[in-house]
This record gives sequence, C-alpha cells and structure tokens, in this order.
Amino acid sequence: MTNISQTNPVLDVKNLAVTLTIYGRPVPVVTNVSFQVRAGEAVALVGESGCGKTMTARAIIGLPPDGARVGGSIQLEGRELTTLSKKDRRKLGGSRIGFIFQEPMTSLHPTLTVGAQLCDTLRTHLDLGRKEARDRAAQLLDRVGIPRATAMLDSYIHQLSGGMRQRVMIALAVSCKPALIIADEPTTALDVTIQAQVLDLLKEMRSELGLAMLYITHDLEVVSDFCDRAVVMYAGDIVEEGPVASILTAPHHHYTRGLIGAIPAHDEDRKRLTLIKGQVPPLGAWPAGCRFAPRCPRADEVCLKHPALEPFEESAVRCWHPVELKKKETSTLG
Amino acid sequence: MVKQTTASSPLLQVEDLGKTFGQKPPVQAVRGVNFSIAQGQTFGLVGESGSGKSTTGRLVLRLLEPSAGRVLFRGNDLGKLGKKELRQERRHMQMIFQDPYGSLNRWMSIRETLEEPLLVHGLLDPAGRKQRVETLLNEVGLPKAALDKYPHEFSGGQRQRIAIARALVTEPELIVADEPVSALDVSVQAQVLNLLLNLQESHKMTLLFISHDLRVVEFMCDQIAVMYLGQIMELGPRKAIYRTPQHPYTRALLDSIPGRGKKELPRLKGEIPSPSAIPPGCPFNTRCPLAFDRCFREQPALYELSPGHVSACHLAEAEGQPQGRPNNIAMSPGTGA
Amino acid sequence: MGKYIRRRLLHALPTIFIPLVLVFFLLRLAPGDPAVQILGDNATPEQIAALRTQLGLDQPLPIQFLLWLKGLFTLQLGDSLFFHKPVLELIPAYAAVTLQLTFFALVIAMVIGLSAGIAASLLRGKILDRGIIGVMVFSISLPEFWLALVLIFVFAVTLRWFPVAGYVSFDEGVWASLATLVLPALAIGVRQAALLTRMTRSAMLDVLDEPYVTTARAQGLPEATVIGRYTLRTAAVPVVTVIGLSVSYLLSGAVAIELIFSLPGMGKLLVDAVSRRDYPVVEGSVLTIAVTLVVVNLIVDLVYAWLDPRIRLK
Amino acid sequence: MSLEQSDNLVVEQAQTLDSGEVELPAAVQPWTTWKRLRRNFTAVFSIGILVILTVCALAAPLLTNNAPLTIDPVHRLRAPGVEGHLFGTDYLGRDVFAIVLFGGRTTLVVGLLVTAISMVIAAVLGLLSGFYPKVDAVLMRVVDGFMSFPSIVLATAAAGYFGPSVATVILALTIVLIWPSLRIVRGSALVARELLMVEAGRSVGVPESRILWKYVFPIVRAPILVQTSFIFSAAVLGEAALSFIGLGVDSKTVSWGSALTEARNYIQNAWWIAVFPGIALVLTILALNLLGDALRDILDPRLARR
Amino acid sequence: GDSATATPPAATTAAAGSTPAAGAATTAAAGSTTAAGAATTASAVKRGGDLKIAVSALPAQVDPVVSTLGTQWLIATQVCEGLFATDDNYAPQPMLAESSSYDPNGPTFTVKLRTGVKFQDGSTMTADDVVASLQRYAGSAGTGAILKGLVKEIKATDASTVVMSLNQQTGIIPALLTLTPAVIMSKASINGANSSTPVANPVCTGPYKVTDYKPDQQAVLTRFENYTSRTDPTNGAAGAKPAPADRIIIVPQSESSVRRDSLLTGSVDIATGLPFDFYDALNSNSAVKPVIIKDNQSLTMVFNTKQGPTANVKLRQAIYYALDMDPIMQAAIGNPNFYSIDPSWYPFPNAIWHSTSGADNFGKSNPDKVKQLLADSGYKGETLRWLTSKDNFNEWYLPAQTVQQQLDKYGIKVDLQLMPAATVAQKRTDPANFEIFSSFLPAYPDPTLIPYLQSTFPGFWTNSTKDDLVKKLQTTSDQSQRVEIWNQLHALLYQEFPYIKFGTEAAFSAVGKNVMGYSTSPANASVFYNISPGK
Ligand SMILES: Nc1ncnc2c1ncn2[C@@H]1O[C@H](COP(=O)(O)OP(=O)(O)OP(=O)(O)O)[C@@H](O)[C@H]1O
Ligand SMILES: Nc1ncnc2c1ncn2[C@@H]1O[C@H](COP(=O)(O)OP(=O)(O)OP(=O)(O)O)[C@@H](O)[C@H]1O
Ligand SMILES: [Mg+2]
Ligand SMILES: [Mg+2]
Repeated sequence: MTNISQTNPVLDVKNLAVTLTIYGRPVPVVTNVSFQVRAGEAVALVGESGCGKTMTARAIIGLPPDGARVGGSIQLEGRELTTLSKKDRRKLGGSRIGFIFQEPMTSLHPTLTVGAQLCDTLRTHLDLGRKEARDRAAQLLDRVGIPRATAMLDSYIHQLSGGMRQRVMIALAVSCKPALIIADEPTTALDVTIQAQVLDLLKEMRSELGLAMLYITHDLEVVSDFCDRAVVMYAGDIVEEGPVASILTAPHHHYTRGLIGAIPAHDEDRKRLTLIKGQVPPLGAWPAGCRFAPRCPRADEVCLKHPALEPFEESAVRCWHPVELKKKETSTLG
Repeated sequence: MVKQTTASSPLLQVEDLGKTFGQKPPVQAVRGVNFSIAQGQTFGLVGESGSGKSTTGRLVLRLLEPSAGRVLFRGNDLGKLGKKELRQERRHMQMIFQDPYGSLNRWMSIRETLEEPLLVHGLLDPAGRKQRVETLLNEVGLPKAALDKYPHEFSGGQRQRIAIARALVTEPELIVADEPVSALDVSVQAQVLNLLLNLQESHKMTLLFISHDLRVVEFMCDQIAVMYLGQIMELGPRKAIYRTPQHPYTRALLDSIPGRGKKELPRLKGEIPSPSAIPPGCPFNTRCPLAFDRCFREQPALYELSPGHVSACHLAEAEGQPQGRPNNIAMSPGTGA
Repeated sequence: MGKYIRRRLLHALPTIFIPLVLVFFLLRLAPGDPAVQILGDNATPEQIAALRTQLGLDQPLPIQFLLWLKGLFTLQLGDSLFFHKPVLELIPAYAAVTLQLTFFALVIAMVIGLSAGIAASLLRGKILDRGIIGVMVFSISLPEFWLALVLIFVFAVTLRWFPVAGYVSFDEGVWASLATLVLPALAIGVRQAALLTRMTRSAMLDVLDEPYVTTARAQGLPEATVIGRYTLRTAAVPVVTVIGLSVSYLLSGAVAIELIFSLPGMGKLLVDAVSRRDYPVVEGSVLTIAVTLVVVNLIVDLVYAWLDPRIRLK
Repeated sequence: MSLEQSDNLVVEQAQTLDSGEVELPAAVQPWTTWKRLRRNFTAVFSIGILVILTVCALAAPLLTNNAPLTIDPVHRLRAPGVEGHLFGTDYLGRDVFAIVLFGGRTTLVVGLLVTAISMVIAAVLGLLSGFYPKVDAVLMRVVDGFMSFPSIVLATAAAGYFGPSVATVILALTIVLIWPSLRIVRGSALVARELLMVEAGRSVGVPESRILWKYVFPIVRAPILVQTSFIFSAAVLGEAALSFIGLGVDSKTVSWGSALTEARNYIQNAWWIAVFPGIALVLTILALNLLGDALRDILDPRLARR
Repeated sequence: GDSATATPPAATTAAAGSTPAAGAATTAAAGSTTAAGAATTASAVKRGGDLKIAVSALPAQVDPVVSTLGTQWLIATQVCEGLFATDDNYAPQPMLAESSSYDPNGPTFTVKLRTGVKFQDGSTMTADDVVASLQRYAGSAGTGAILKGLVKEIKATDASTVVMSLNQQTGIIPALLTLTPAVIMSKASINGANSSTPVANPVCTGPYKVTDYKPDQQAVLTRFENYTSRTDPTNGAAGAKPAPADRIIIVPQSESSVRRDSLLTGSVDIATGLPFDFYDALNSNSAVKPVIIKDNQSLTMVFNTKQGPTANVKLRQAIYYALDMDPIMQAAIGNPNFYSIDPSWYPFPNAIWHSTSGADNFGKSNPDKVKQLLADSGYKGETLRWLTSKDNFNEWYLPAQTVQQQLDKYGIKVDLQLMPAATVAQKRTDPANFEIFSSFLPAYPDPTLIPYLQSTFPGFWTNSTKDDLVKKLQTTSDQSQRVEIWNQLHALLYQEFPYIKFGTEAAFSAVGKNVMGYSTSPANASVFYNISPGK
C-alpha cells in the first residue's frame, strides 16, 4: 500500500461481500474484500480454486449468479456502481470494463461469427455503421495478432485454435478502449508456449491503452513479471496484499508462504516440497476465527478470532502472527 | 508364459511405437517413439497439448493397440500376449489418470475400489485383501474410516490419493501417471507429488510420468523426453534437459515457464499444427526460430549429444553422434503427404 | 452438402424398408381375410376362394412376398382392395388432410410452446414460470381424445364458434376449411405445445447459463440482443429436435383425433384399412409415413446445420 | 394417440445423449438420491399421489362391495351419491367407484409391466448397442425402422393374433415403447464408454463383463430411472388411446382407459362416468410426469431447472 | 353370411322416420303436412334446400354389386332403382317394372318395363340395360347367387320386356329384385365390368345423382331433374319419389356423439345410428326430434350344430328354456322404448312374414324343463366357447354376458371369447373353433333370403325338413301358401334351435325440427330421397 502510484484508483472495491443462496440457506462466498486498481497498474488476484476470485470479479461487473446478494461498495473511476440502475451498469460493461474469461471456447458464441460478436459490442457502445464496425473489428483482430484478420471475421470460434480464441477474447475486451480489464485466468487452459504469447499480448495492450488490470490467477509465478501488486485470497478473504515481488520473495502470511513453497523449484535436486497440510474448507464451513488457522503451522488461541487486514512492512496481512521479513532469508525459496 | 526380467535389462522398452487414429484424415498421434525405462526410474514425458503424451502412455499399457512398433515390458512383447494374458499382466502395470473425479467409479466404495484389482486378478484371500487395502490407505495418508465412503465424499487431492492407492494395490512394477496433478491446486499438487516420491522410494516402482508442466517434470523425473507432434524431440537426463537443452523446442518451452524469464530465444510463433497435417521435414519447422532450409526438406535424425542425451535437430548434427536408429517415421502409415 | 444428403438418404433406406417388411408379415400372419371383408359374410366359401385367387392371396407367403417386393421396387403398390383404386392415387388426398392438420397443430404448438417456454425461462422461478409449468404438466397429462371431446362440447356445441366435425377442403372456402381444423389442431396441438414449452424452457435455461451469454452481458449488450441474438438461436437446436418429433408423431399419431373430428386423414385411412385388411392401402400408408418421416428428419438435420455452423462446417 | 410418442422428452433426451454433448451427472449418487428425493416437494407430492392411487387399487375389494363388472341395467346412469353409489353408476348400471378402483388395477398393472419389460429390454439392448459398435449399427437401423412404424398397425396385428386382452395391450405398448428408451440407454452407454473410469477399470484389468455391470450400468441407471416414470405415463395414456380406437383391454377387464372410452358418449348427460376415471387417469399421469421431472432434477443436475 | 352386416336396413345404416308424437308435432309446425303413420305423401313436403345427413360411415364406392355388406349400399340406395322396391311393410312393389308375371309353363318370369325412363346421363332405359345389370348381379356374391340358382337365362324379348327362364317355379323374384345390388345401371356405364370389379361411375335412374363422392369425407347427391317418377303414391321406397331436397349431402362421422352434436348445432339435419341413451336429452331439446325405428333387427346367438356339445339338440333346447329374454334385452338396450320381446324370426310386425309359430311362452325361462333337458342331453359341464366382440357392444357382447350369467345358474359353462369382429367372422367358419357365436339379424324382403337358413352359414345347420321347407318356399309362387310354409319352418326353428333370438332391437336416429318426410319403418330407414330439410 505504500509504493503504488498516487493517481485516483480506476477501481476501488470496499468491503465487498457476496452471499449466495444454496438450498435456501445464505452462504457467504466473499467477505470484506477491499482493494484498488489504479490506471496503468496490474493487480493480481491470487488464490486456490474456490476461494472466491471469480465471484469477486462477477460482482464487480454486476453479473453475480442468480440469487446472490452483493454488499459493500464498488467504484469505477469514482462512480459508485452498486447504486446504479441495472441498465446504466450494463452499459459500463464492454465500454469501461473489459472482461476476459478463462475458457474462450465456451465464453465466445459458438454460432455467431467472430466478426459479428465484435461488431455487436462495437456498435452497442460506439456510434458506428455496419461497415465501420467491421473495419474496426478487423483492425482489432489484426492488433491482437490474428493473421488474415479480415477473413477471420467470418470464421466461427470452433475453427480457431485455443490461442487464437483467447486473442479474440482479448480483442473483444479491449474493443471499446475500456479503463479496466478484468482477466479471469485467461491462460489457465493454454499451453505454456501459448500462455507466454498471450501474456505478452496482454502486456502490450496494457501499456498501449494505459489500462488498469485485475488479473485473476491461481499461479503466482505467472504474474511475477507482469503484475505490480498481488492480492491473495483464501476462503473468501483477502489474506495478504502487496507488491508482487515482495509477496513472491518475502510472503508474510503463512498461507502465501505455503503456496509459494508448493511450487517445485528449478534446478534443485529432488527434495520434498513444503506443504500446507489439510485442505481448503468447503463453502459454508469456514472456521469462525482466522480461516487459515486449522491449516496454519503457527496457529494458536489468538487465531480463534478473525484478524483484520493490517499493513505490515510494505504489504498488508490478515494474520495474528505474520512472518517477519528478516526471517525470510532462511526460507526455502529460490 | 510370462518371463521374468533380469535385473539388468530395462523394465520397459518402447520400440518404434506409432499410433494413427481414424482415416479421413488420419491423425498421427504418435510416430516412431523409442525409449526405455530402467527399473526404479522415473521417466518424464513433456510437451504441448496434442503432442501425443497420453497416447504414448496408453500404448505403453496397451490400452490402445499400436499401429506400429512394439512395447516390451519385463522382456515380453505385450502385443504377443493373448487377451487373457494381457489382462493378467495388468497387475504389474497400472495407471494414474489426470482427473481424479472421473477416474474413480463413483458407485463403488473406496474399499471396493481398492480391492477390485486384487479381486479380478485373484490375488490374496479376503482377509489378506482387507489387510493390504488398509495398509495402503495408511500409506497414502488417508484414515481407515475412508474405506466405506464413496469418492464424492473426498476432495480432489484425496481422490488422487485413492487413485494412487488403487494403482499400487497389486504392487505393480510400472506405473504410468498421466498428468496426475494437473487438475489439482498448487498446495494439493505439492502434497501429491511428495506422496508419489515417497511411495516410489518405498515401493521401488518405476514411473512413466506424463505432464505438460515443466516445473513438475523437473521436480519428479530422472529421464525426460520432450514430445512434439507425436515424436520425441529431445530425450535425456533431467540435468541435461534443463541445464543444457539442445533442441530449440525444448529451449522455447523452458523459456515459456512463467516467472523464470531468462529468454534465450525469441518467443515461439504460432501454435502446434494439427497431428492430421504434420508438416514435412522437421515437424517443428513451422514455429522454430532457428529453422533453415534443410529443416523443411529433411526429417532430422536423433543425434546423441552426450550419453543418454539425444536431440532430433539438424543443428545437433555438428555436436552429436547420429544414433543407431534415425528418428524416422517410416513405420507410421500415412506419412509422406 | 449434397453428399451429406445422399448419405443420409441411403442410411434411411432401412428406416423405410424395415417397417414395410414388418407390415407385410404382420398383416398376412394376423387373422382376418380381406376377401371376407370385401365380400361381406353372405358370400359363399367358393366365392371367397375365387376372390382370394383373384387377389393372389392363395399363393404361398414367400411367393407373395417376392411379388410384393417386386411391386415395391417398381412402385406398383397395387389397388386398394376396398376402394378399388390404385393406392398411389388414393393416398395423396388423405395425406393432404393430415399434412394440413399437422401444419396447424404445429403452428399452434410452436406459437404457444415457444412463447410460453421463452417467457418461463426468462422469468425462472417467478410466479408466471410456475404457472406455465403447471399448465404445461397438466396439458401433458390429458388424453388427447378426451381433450377433443371437451373442446367440441365447449367450442362447438355450447359456444358454436366452430363446426363440430367434418372436413372442408381449401378449394371449398379457406375460412370454412380453417374453421374445421381449429379444434382438431388444438386437441393435438396443446400436448405438443406443452412438450415444446418444456423443451424450450430448459433449452433456454441451459443457454442462458452458458458462459458466452455472460460474456455478451459483460460486454454491455442490451438484454434484447442478448436474448434475441445470443440465446434463441442456440436454444433452438434441441427445440428443433422436439419439433421434428412432434411432426413425426402428428403424421401418424392423430388417429383418435381424426376419428372424432371425422377428418379423412392418414390416421383414419390406416385404421380403417387395417381393420378391413386392405393390405395395399396399409402398406402404402406405412410407406408414405416412413418416407415422410425420413424427409422430416432430413429437414431437421438441415435445420440443425443451418442453426449451428459447427455441424455445417464439419 | 399418444402411445407412439411415448413422450417427446424421452427421445429428446436420447438425442442430446446421442450427440454426446452430455456431461454425466456429477452428483448422481445413489446414496444421496434418496435424500434429495425426500427434500424435493414435487417428488414427495407425486409419489404420495401414486401411493394413494396404488393403495386404492390394491385395496379395491376392501373399499367397495360392488364388483366393477356386475351389470345392473335397472340402475343405469345413477348420479353420484344416489343409492349408495359414491361415484354413481354407468350406462350399464355398473358402479363407477368400483370401476375406478378396479380399473386402477388394470391400468397400473399395464403401466408397470409395460415399463418394466420395455425398460429391461431397452436397458440390455441399449447397453450392448452403446458398447459394441457392430451391434449398434444394426440395432439403430432397427430402432429407426420401428420408430417410423405406425403403432396402430402393430396394435391391431397384436389384437388380431391374441385377441384383445391386457396381455395384448401390454405387448403392443411394450413393443412401441422400447425404442425411445433404448436410444436413451444407448446414448448414456455411449457416453459411459468414453468415461475415464471405464478406462481406469480396464487398465486395472477388470474384465469386460464386470465393466458393463459395475461401471457402465450404474451410469445408465439414472436416465433409466427418469425414463421409467415417463414411460409409465406414456403406457397409461397409450392404454387409454388403444381403448379409444377399440384395441384396448377386453371387456372382462375394466381399466381407466376403457372406462373413459366407453364414457365418451355421456360427457353431456352423465358426466360422472367420464369424470371420475378421467380424474384418476389425469392425476396418475400428472404425478408420473411430475415425478419424472423431479427425478431429473435430482439425478441430473445439468437438467435441474427443467 | 352374417345378418350383422348383410342388408340395407341393418342398424348401422338406419335413417329417418317419426314417432307418432313427433309426427304430430311436425304437422302442427309445418301446417300442411299430413303424417299418416309411417308414410308421408310426396305433395306435402317442402321443396328445396340441402339435406345433410350424418352417418357412421360411407361405402367405399357407389356400386353396390361388389359387396354383400349392407353398409356398402347406402349411396346406391339413393341414386339407383331396381325393377322392384319395398314398401314400408317389406312388400315388393314395382319400381322400374311396369308389371310382372310368372308363367308356370316354362317356367318363366316376365317383366314389362316402364317406358321412357331416363338414365342420369340422359339416355333412355331399355331391356338391354336391365339384362346387363341383372346378369352382373346374378354373378355377384351373396343374394346374387340365389338369383343365379333360380334363373337359367335372362333375355330381352323387346325393348321393354325382360324374360327370365327359370329352373323351377319360384315366388321370390320380385322380393329379391328389391335388393340394392339388383339395381339397374345403364349398360354403357357397366361397360363389361364383372361382378367383383366396381363400376366407377354407375349411371342409374334414381331421383338423385352423385355429383361428388369422397368416401371418407362426403357424398353429394344432386337432384336429377329429368327423373321419371312413378305416379302411384309414395310408400317407403316404392311409389312416387318427390325428391324434395335440392341436394342430399351425406357425411361420415364415426363418433355417435359427434353425429348428435352436429345435429344439435344444426350442421346436419339428420343423425343416424345413435345410442339409445341419447334419447332423453334429444327428446327434451326443442330443436330436434328423436326418431325411433322400431323392430329393426333381432339379436341372436348361433350354435355350432355340426360338432361339439351344441350339436346335441337337447342342450340347445335346454339353453333356450334357461333364458329370460327381458333382462337380456334390458341389459343390451337399456331403454324399454327400444326393444320388444318378440319371437318372430321376421322382426317386423306389419310384414306378412311376421310369425310366432312354434314359440310358446317366448321370453320366460322354464327351470324344470331345463333340468330335464340337461339331464337328457348328457351335458357334462363342458365349457361352451362363445365367440363375441366388443365391436358390437350392444348387439353382441352385452346379451352374451347376460346369457352367460343366466346359464351359469344351471351349471352351463360359457367361455366368452372376445376378439375383433373381423376375427369372429373368420374363426366361426371353422366348426372346431366354437360352440356359440353372437349375431343379429334384420328383416329381409323374403324369408328365403335369410342367410341363417343356408347350410353353409357358420353353425352349419343341416336338416332335411328344413331343406325341404326352404326349397318349397323358394319354388312356391302363391303368397298365402308361402306364408304357411314359412310358419312351418318357423316352428321347426323353435324345435331345433340352431339359433336363439332374444328379442327385437330398434334403431335410433334424430332429425332437425323442420325435417319432413322420413320413414320410421326399418324397411326403408336408409331411404333419404323423400325427405325434405324443411328449410
Ligand atoms: N452459482 C453458484 N452457486 C453456488 N455456488 C457457487 C456458484 N458459483 C460459485 N459457487 C461457489 O462459490 C465459491 C467461489 O467460487 P469462485 O468461482 O469465485 O472461485 P474461484 O476462486 O474463481 O475458483 P476457481 O479457481 O476454481 O475458478 C466456490 O466454492 C464455488 O463452488
Ligand atoms: N481416440 C482418439 N481418436 C482420435 N484422435 C485421438 C484420440 N486420442 C487422441 N487423439 C488425438 O491424438 C493427438 C494426441 O493426443 P494425446 O491425448 O496423446 O495428446 P496429449 O499430449 O496427451 O495432450 P494433452 O496435453 O491435451 O492431454 C491429439 O491431436 C488428439 O486429438
Ligand atoms: Mg474462477
Ligand atoms: Mg493428455
């Protein structure tokens, strides 16, 4: 929270809470999530499966699942979104916020051509004629590195390879030059080589358009040379937040530490990985205090109380016993 | 009759293995693959999606009929075994699948699941089976109470443990693990990887480990083969592959590992071609940043760079010895187009 | 595409041939003698025997079968034993009635089914949705002949809006013709409408849950576009299946309705012909129905291909 | 006649399965099915109706002193409640209450047997077809052939051979209703065949017969179960339809379908003859359809919202 | 041949007529009509308009010769005429014949034709047309065979005289020629067609001609304006034919409730063949008039007299004396208005052939006699297989069921075997298949035409006395002698019981309130050409 730029945040989320109704019972999925994304900044939202990353993103774009209740405040470029009418809010999607989904195969329409989908968005938000929109769409495809862009406008998504599909998805997200891009695990389904290509493209788009970006991932390493800050989530909570470099090399939360230790290190003789014991508690069965306490090596009675997200060194940590920086040198990280 | 292997010969030997699916157009999933795995070793197969890793794994276990080549397991040609003999042989070779949700029969309790291989192979008496199943469950770190539960009552990591226990229950000599941790979260992945290492040591088993995650392969394997379009591009001991990779493809792969940007080569362009339309010459020629005219004409042979380290690249010709067997694909039908 | 159609038709040959062979043997092995049916019971055994010879029924079954096969391949289906007319001349008039009925029933089913299904899916869980589901399940549970009699009582006898029964062909007056078809079309259309509602609703719900619909919404497209352009077309694929099935059902399944409303359609022709043992007519009808079904299925497949480029571009 | 179109859903399901785009019900677990069933109001409600109707049919002799076939022409067309006839009497002076009770026996037995026989045959053939491509190629042509065969011809032929009887009706309906179910089972089996767990079983060395029985059958069980209730209702409706065109059960037997058919001339002047068996019939089919929908929700989360 | 489907007046084709009460109402309403009993006069009815009639089914074609099924003659009855026609009492009257006479010395039967009678194609009828038609009829199945048996040769001696040389003396030819298949068609239209090939467009002399014919949709009959009517008064099918309606439109409606509803909504003027239970509702509806055609047909059971237990006459007698007819008829028909307990095998009381001879105390059971006869018969409780069908519910199934109940009291076991009517018709041809089958029997213009009396009729009753009597009946031309012979035959039936009659059933139709001129006689219930829609 200290070394980020001082511009106004593009996205300012405060105390976001999402509660789902499962079998008629309200079940919290996201609680107390607050973070900011500034112009030109990329923030990684990291966490294991089911910790509420996607839910957070969907709450931000105003498309939570049926029957979900969303609490807290979401401000985009200073405008409060939660009080906007449904229609006005809808208009922001595609124009001010671009969204990139995890699975381009299912997130793009199977029976509309790539061009049609692009033109739909373009013509919804920009005052463009049919022809102009098509030209624009071709430019966009060209920009995201799709060869023979004009011809590709008439192709269907199933005719494209995985990487191409994700490029189309990116083209769609940036088509109206939004202020913010939310990318939900955009490379998880891709091969490493393609992942690298897509990340390169995202990087380019970001600098070219001055985008703020919220990058959702479960793999910290993916974002290490890409994001400025990382927000680590665990069981619906933010447990740690700070500059990526510092989180990767000197995590303060025991959970973050565990996550990093679990990544097989390069060029070392086989030795066992550091483990987080146990598993993520299922929805609706979160412990009352610190949600990580049952798996935490440092847990004690204090941890029966829910800790707050407190600034700690250059980050913010939700932990009663944060790991101190000095001890880090001896940690297992390479 | 199934012969016993002698200690010195490799446990598994794969010779010119090829597999073509379908006819119009034929999908050449695996072409002329050769490797062998010594007892107790972990052999890694890496490559992009569609490079033929899983198919190779299945061919090894003869869950698929190869279109070409043969698999020698414990010195026996699996292709020569009858249906029944093959089924019996299966107790010595088992598989762990990527998807722990799909690979367990969800209508069978954990006890049934684990006892089934023993049952169908007629091993042990009921008491012995019970005993064995309980021991194994303990070894993979699950409580005894788990026995009478059903797969859905477990998390992904736990299910993968169960799948591992099932693979081990007949004390097989070879286990083919097809992306056993790809579906798991990092923290759980670490647990399972540690478990696999422990078990391999205690059971002295041989592992064919398939993964697309170079970090995991590096962590697990002694020998690594990099596959591309059904062929082995480079094969060698772990250190050789990771420290001195020769093949541009291997190097590109290593460059793509997130967060380790040392970048020797420019980014790979484009994507892996379809295995039904494999480019002539070196299959990698469409994407290789170092490709030159020969690559488009001529299929490179496998060159030995150092003992056990081979690469199928024309650029390796200068450094290495051509290996006895050229890495050619003559044995897989449908090539040459 | 042409090749595809040819292959489909080739595949369809057994679909046509099996029912024909089946009907040949079923009819001839079942008791009941067409000669008796034609001459009436006052005929003497000699007269019946003479007629059997004339009709070729005295030949051994395998010979009859071979002759019949030969006729089939030369499209000589023979004359109706009862109407004394070539089957191929007889059937078109009946088929026309059934086709009209099918068409109207289908229009009713589609108008009700599609709109109710779409409305229900968009209001999922709301009162209207539940109401639609209730009416739909109820409609599925009504025997058609029962509904037909109730419709006659209410709309023909009490309200006198439509004629009770009978058939007026188009050339005798379009409106009169339509009026005679309204009640029968309703009687069978309601059930089809209910089935269609169910399918449309579930297909819509499936599609509405698809990530690409979320994408469309996230891109800020107006809801009308999201539903009209991004949802309906993909939801239509399973719905077309059901429509195809409805058509195939209506083509031969409306017997009771045709009997009640005295419509000279294929169902009535078939029932009468079967009970009269009018072999050529039964065989001709079965052939007609089977061929029509093949055509319907082909059309359904072509519609699929039109709706879904994944099929088209394979 | 609704017997041909056993139920659109049936085939519609089959087609989705055919196209292979169905992911298998992740949450189909026998041990949770019962729990979910109990929690599902529609399911409990419809099972309740079916149980009540079944009990009434079984206990028919205890509930009424009247035999359903006793003709009493002197007391024809008595209104409900008159002379101790709870539901009145029909045009032959038979007690409508008794007809409804005893007719339920026939109708439910027809429904039950048709469902049981056709489902067993469909299950066996469907499994084989889904698992052995050679069987499949032949069987699917046969299925197509049968499905384009007008069931009326079949029913008439059956009635011709065996005379009208409950058994004939069962036979005719069974033959008609096997095919859509078969396609559903086959569809599931085709999906099941490709399942990882089946390959996993093979890799362990499980023999093919055990794979079929222990791995594949449990998967097709869920669609079979759902299908069962739809087939049941199709059979009940089919019996009524057959009665209507004069191919129903013989008149030594009463059934709801035959009662309704015989009542068709009396809708206007003796409504009770038509209305009470009608209510019983509609209620049964309603309950079966609701149950089918509920089972679908329970067994197949993908279809849960239908 | 079974009576069930045999002749024009069969239940299924029933038509118009009026009860005396309803007839009176008509008189009052129309103001000009005098309805005397069953017949109405031609001059009284109003001309013009379309007469629409709902029947259960239309015949497959107009030509009546190709089928012995009475239902198949419906259209020919309206558009064609024979040499003779029945009046309302089943008596044959000349129609196209001017006069006729038997000549015992030949023997021959000579018919003088009316002259100047026009066919519907405008040509004039000649003896050649008659010869061609009758020869074709003689070659047809059923009653045609009777003519063939009687006649050596049919020839035209001049343009208006036809002479039949007979094999023997007979008195039945005029009656035989009242039957619809014996109608006269122009030779040109027959065009050489044999008896089993239908004439596509028969050209006849009737008062209406077919202008549109779609067997499953409608028959449109348009008045033949050049019709050459007789001048004697209308009586049933005989006499003058006023043809009051411009068109007669007959529509097939297989559901009886639909026929009723069509009538109630005014879309048809006449609904035929209605269930008796509709009576009360129709009777109380002022827009329509119910029409009961009394004494339409006998309900019967027929025994296998060739083999099995029922070949024993004692058992048949025992069964007869075990039966109470009224409950049987009551169960079958329901409403006493619609049946009568009448032993006559010729069910129409006004006909000269009506007979009670031999039937003592008909309709009441006689338990003592039953026991005696059963003991004599040596019946050992064999199960009697009774072929019946639900297709003819009221006529076949219900009587059978009541009879079964009644016989059960005496330990006579009946197994009711239900099957489609078509199957019954086939099964009963083999005596090994049954002991009893259900049947019914209308009146015929002549007793010799009753199919039951032929020994080929299933039941296979062969009896030399019967054969002699039938032969005598055929070869006698004196009417009063013939009645006497018929009475003897009737008495024989009540000794031998090859079949048992339960009672006589009426038929039931209903007409719109303005409809005039319909007949309530079963002889002409399906004759529509004298009826006026009254609109
Ligand atoms: N529509 C829904 N109904 C019920 N529960 C849901 C729904 N959507 C998501 N959940 C649950 O909410 C929790 C948070 O889900 P979310 O998708 O935000 O996780 P995630 O962090 O994005 O995980 P992943 O890495 O798997 O995408 C999960 O436990 C998920 O099962
Ligand atoms: N049964 C099959 N029929 C046809 N093609 C197949 C079949 N199995 C695999 N293939 C094709 O063979 C090629 C290699 O597949 P394989 O599954 O071995 O790749 P992989 O390296 O395991 O990829 P992944 O990382 O996606 O699992 C792919 O193109 C695949 O589509
Ligand atoms: Mg997510
Ligand atoms: Mg794989």
